[in-house]
Amino acid sequence: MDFLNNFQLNSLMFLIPSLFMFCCGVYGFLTRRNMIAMLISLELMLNAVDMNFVVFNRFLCPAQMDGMFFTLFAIAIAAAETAVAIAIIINAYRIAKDIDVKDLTKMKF
Amino acid sequence: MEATLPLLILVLPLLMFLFLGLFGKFMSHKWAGIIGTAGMGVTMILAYYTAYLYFFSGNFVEDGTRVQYIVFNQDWLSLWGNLVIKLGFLLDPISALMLVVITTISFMVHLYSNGYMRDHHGVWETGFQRFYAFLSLFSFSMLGLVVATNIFQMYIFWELVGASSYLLIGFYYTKPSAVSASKKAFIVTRFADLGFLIGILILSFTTGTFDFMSLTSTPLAGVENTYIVDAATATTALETGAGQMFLGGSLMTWALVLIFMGGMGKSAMMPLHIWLPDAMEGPTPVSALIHAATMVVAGVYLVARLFPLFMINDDLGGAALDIVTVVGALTAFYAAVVACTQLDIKRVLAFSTISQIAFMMVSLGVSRPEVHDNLGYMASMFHLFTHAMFKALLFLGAGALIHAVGSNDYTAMHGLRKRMPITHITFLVGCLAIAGIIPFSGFFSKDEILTACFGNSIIAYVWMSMVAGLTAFYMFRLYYLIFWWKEHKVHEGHHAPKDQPWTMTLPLVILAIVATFAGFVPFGDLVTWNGHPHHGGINWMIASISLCVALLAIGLATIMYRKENPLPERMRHLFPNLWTWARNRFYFDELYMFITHKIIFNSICKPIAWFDRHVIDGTMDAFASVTNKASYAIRGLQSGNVQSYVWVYLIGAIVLGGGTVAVIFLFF
Amino acid sequence: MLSNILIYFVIVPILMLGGLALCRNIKQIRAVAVAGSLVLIGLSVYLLVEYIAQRGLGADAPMLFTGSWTWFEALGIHLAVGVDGVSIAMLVLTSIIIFAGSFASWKIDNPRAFFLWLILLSTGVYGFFISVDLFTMFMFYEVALIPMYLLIGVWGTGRKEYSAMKLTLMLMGGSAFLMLGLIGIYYNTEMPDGSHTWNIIEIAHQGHIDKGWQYFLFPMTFVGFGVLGAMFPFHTWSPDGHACAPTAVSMLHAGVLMKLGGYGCFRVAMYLMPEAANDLAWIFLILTGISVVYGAFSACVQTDLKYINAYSSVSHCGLVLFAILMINTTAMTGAVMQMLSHGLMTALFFALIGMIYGRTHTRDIRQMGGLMKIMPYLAVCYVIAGFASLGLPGLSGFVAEMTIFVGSFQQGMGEYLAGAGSLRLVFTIVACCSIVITAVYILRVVGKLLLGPVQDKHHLELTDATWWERLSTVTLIVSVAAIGCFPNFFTGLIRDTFSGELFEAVKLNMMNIF
Amino acid sequence: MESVGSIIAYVVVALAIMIFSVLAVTTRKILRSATFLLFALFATAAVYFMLGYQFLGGVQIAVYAGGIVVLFVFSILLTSHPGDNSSKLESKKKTVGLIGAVAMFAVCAWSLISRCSVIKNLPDLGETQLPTMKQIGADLMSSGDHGYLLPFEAISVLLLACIIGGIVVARKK
Repeated sequence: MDFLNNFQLNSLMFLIPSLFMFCCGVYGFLTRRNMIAMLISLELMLNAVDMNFVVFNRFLCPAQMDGMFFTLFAIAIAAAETAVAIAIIINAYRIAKDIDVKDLTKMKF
Repeated sequence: MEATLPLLILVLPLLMFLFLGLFGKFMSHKWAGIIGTAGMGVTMILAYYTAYLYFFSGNFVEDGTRVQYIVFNQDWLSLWGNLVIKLGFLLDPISALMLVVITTISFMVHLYSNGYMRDHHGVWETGFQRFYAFLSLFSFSMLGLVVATNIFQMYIFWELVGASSYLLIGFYYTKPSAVSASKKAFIVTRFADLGFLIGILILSFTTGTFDFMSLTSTPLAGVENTYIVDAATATTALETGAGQMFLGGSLMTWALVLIFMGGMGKSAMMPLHIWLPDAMEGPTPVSALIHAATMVVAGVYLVARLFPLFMINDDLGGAALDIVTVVGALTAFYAAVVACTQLDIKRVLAFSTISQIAFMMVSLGVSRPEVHDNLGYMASMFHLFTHAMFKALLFLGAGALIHAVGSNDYTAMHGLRKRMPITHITFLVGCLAIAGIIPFSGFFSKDEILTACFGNSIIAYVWMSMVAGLTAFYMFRLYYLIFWWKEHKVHEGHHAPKDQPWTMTLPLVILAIVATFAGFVPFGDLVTWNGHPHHGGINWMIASISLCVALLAIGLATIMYRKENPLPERMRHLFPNLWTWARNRFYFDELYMFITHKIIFNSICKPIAWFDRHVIDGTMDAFASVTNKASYAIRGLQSGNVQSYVWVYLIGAIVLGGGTVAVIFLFF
Repeated sequence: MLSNILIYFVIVPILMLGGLALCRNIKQIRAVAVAGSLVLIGLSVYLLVEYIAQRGLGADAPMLFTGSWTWFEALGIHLAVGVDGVSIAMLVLTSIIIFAGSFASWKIDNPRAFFLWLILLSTGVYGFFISVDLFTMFMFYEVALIPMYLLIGVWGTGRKEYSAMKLTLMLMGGSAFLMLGLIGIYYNTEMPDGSHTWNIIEIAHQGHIDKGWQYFLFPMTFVGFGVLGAMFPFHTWSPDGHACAPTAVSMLHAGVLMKLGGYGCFRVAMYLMPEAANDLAWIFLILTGISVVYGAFSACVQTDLKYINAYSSVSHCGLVLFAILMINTTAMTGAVMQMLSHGLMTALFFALIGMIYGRTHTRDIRQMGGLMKIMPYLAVCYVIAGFASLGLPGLSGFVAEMTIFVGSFQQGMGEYLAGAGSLRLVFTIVACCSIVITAVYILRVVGKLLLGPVQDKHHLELTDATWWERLSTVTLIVSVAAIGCFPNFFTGLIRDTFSGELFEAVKLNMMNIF
Repeated sequence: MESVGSIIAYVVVALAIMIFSVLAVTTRKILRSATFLLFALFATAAVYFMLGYQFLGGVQIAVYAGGIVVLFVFSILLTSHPGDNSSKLESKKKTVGLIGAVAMFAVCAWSLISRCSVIKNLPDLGETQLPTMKQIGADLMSSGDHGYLLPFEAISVLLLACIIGGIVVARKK
């Protein structure tokens, strides 16, 4: 049980899952075609980033709370962003009857 | 001397110009004519008075020397150190002489134009006021030119006379030939002025001054009244200028030759003479004033003005004076030959003018202190004076003929001696004067020129005597063709040619009287190169020879042209090529046409314009179109597909992030 | 800040902009434009008088009426103003041309927007001439450039979009060089206390730019300003731009804006980097020397009136830069005289061309002829402008050209005889030749356009100038004649700049060869 | 040394984060995807609790899990019919996406591991207390050092803008 006895939580242990989550988000964003699914992937990425803020705050300078506040605000902004994004998606759906990104390329050029 | 009087001489014509130019259209033709003539009359009287004071009051003679006197000299534009352009009034023998000549002829022309610028029914030419305004402008410029105290003032008025000449030649501006003639006159003289300008620049560089007096005296002494220095005590500035070699000549020689080039342009010396015959497109009074009596002698005046410099240059071994001589001699002969074959009466007179001016040039060119104490200089000025009178007379007479007949071509005239007696007599006086028949004025001045030539070299003398003979020949050819031969029939409904109204005949008569007696003016006492009176009577040996030559030539002309006969035709067939070439003025115009159109226009201007449009502009457009094409090419990246953007971003992030980490990892 | 008179040169146009916004009809718009430009003329004249008075009282600072207000502390950017004779001459020129331009655009479409942009442009021009802070100068420079795009693109004629784009892009390209150069100057100016400064006077006085950097920064700034000064081979915006621009814009652009180039070249490039200017002058001398002759030759074969005048501007503005590069008092004085002269006469030309075009609806000289008979007033004005352009004494062109030629020749010949190369001499003579070529193309136009028989019978019904057109042209002609008749007043004003203590110091730096 | 409980808790949470993330992006049913996202968010909240930021964890659950996911669910219901499967992904695209994600993971993980200095053990809090609600509230409203009044206000404006923007965008014309 040496391993257990010496077990210490270090920052890497939180950063790696968060990174994994982020990469899942990237994967999802790259492969999914449903816009809501893409948005979900986006939320995953954003969440991973939030987590990093908190982790760095906690591990590097626990006396301050800047990272935590960043996360706090990021959550608020994420909420706002999601709301607008979903409004846009619904609007796009009304127009195109579809929310597949492949079909929504009117804004190019 | 008070400055007001001379200042008025300059200002009055200028005011006339502004007044008639700005308000002319609000006044009647008649009044415009009267005001213009009266203004010029007052100017003439003032000029006479000034000249009288200068020559005869004795105030301007010191130790038996006539001094140069600066009446006023106002700074106009400061350039470089001492190089200040001043506007001033220099009174010396030649400027006083020119004042008289210019105002006299100008007044005559003003008076004459009152009659000339009307048709037979008394209807005024359109733009009559404008005509008088331009005449005043010209008088102003010409007066400013001759009284210049420095070479740059001279250049300023030089340009102004060019411009007023342009305006006057192009007076009938709806006539394309007049327009192109005026353009040609301006551009040719402008080209010559380029030489003049560069000459001034060199001269002012080497001497550090524009001022005539300083140029000819030690600048350091600053004495404004010393007249001239000997070549031996030439100023240091001049000597440096003379000593600096530049492209095979001293700077001094270059400067003088280039300045002379300006004179060549204005005085229509070969090969820059081509504008003068064409300038006859202007109204005849203008030809009389500008292209016979005053403006065209500006070149002679210029050389005379700078004569001390030319002389110093000659002493130092420069060739400037010799160039003047050669150019003058060639031009004199060329113009005389061409004059023998022309049909247009004004063109004959134009070539005759060129030839006579060349006489003056030669006279200046051969003038040396050792030859009768610079007799040539005096002779040249004398001839300038007499020539102005009799040539103006001839032109005004020609104007009267043209006005009466309605054509420039003398084949349309013939036998007018009975119909126009006054014109006939005065014209004959002019011809006799120019031919150099005693006692008419031309005899005296031409005799002195030939004496000066003789003193310099026998070749010059023979050559010029020959030209003098040719002069007599072609003038009498003209005379006979106009006034003798068989009269043309007057067609129904046409007016028979008759003498013109008094405004036109009076100037003729006055000028004829002057042309007859001007030779008796004691010129040697008044106008000499150094202000000392020059005493030397007529050289009877040379005088009689030239008289014989002139009489012979007149005799020949009488035989050939007194009546219609086949002799001229036969002569013509004797030298067919010569005749054709002379008739076509030795194809100078065609040569210039070739140079300007084919070479400059087609081979320089057009390629440059093409280059600009296609190469330079094309390069700029190419930049634009490359940018444009590139944008179109890469706009596919902006597909609108979010996922592809993310891909690009991701790859960029991986490469950048990975690269950064790798670099840090590997090197730090 | 408001106690400094110079500030009003920016404030008045801004007030005019506000006034325009309130206008309700074309009469009020005209009133604002005319009143404003009159105020500006008054201001410039007052400044001129005051300046001469102060100089007379012995003020010997290189710049008078200086003032400096912090704008952005962190980068040391100030709104720094100050004028010397050259700037005042330029301010007067600008005021006159704006005045004349307002009358020349009496009947423009959509006048409110037009005058808005025009006045914004003039704000930039005024600001540029009063600034002595490099950054502020650059900012005003850009303010002056941008409205040009809209003015040409919207109110122009012919290929206006193309020309507007070309003009703007090329000038912006110049600005890019210029900005690099200016920032480089800022960071390479070591003041005695180790700080940097944008202030021209301070840089010239105390700051010394490292010579190695000068070799880089001098071409940058010279080319940057040179593009606006229509230096060969960066001049091609000028013919197209001028040809397509509306009358007042052509006037202002050729008359004033191109002067920004020349002014900047000497005020920034030559003044601050004398050593590089001395060593690299030969490159630009060749280019500007080519400009002079090249523009003149090109003008000889054009058939569009505006093209002729635009190429003539290339030639004349080339002479400005050419004279600046001579680095001597006389030639540089001549350069400024040439700026004044060219500004006025080319504005006159463009005004007249606009008026003629407004009547005949063509600018092709082959389709017109004998206009002297139809519209004598305009024709006479055109002839006067032509004479000014070909350098007739009594009009401004002669004075400027002769000052330049005398100065350049003295410099060139001096260098040649001192064994320092014949480049300046040769190019001076080449430049002198332009007076002949100028005569050729001017008289060609006069002959074809104004004289001769009437080409087009429809033209016979055209009318002569209206009162506002007369006012516009008379203003310019009087100015041209005033410079031509009393040049010493103007050269005296300008010469201060080139013979003052500051310039002498700069010149000593340059004159190692002499 | 950590207690066994906390070790177990960590393992569970870490695994939950990874598993639910993978599931959220791989499942073909969109509603399930939202559900898995919800779980991943819960797991994240658990991390916050574990690290001692109770308030943040609460916010995470309330706003994210409670608010945002509900929004997702609504929009999914609005834009798709129940029982819809999203079309099967092309394997090529899947592979490429996978490669991208893995590359990203590799680079980031490598850079994390290679920079050992940032890997720290969980510091002992000792005397320093983790933020209390009171302190958070005070900081949010303070304008001094470590005060967040300005971003707070900015966020409020942003939210307002979002509300208006959402209405404008989604409104029926």
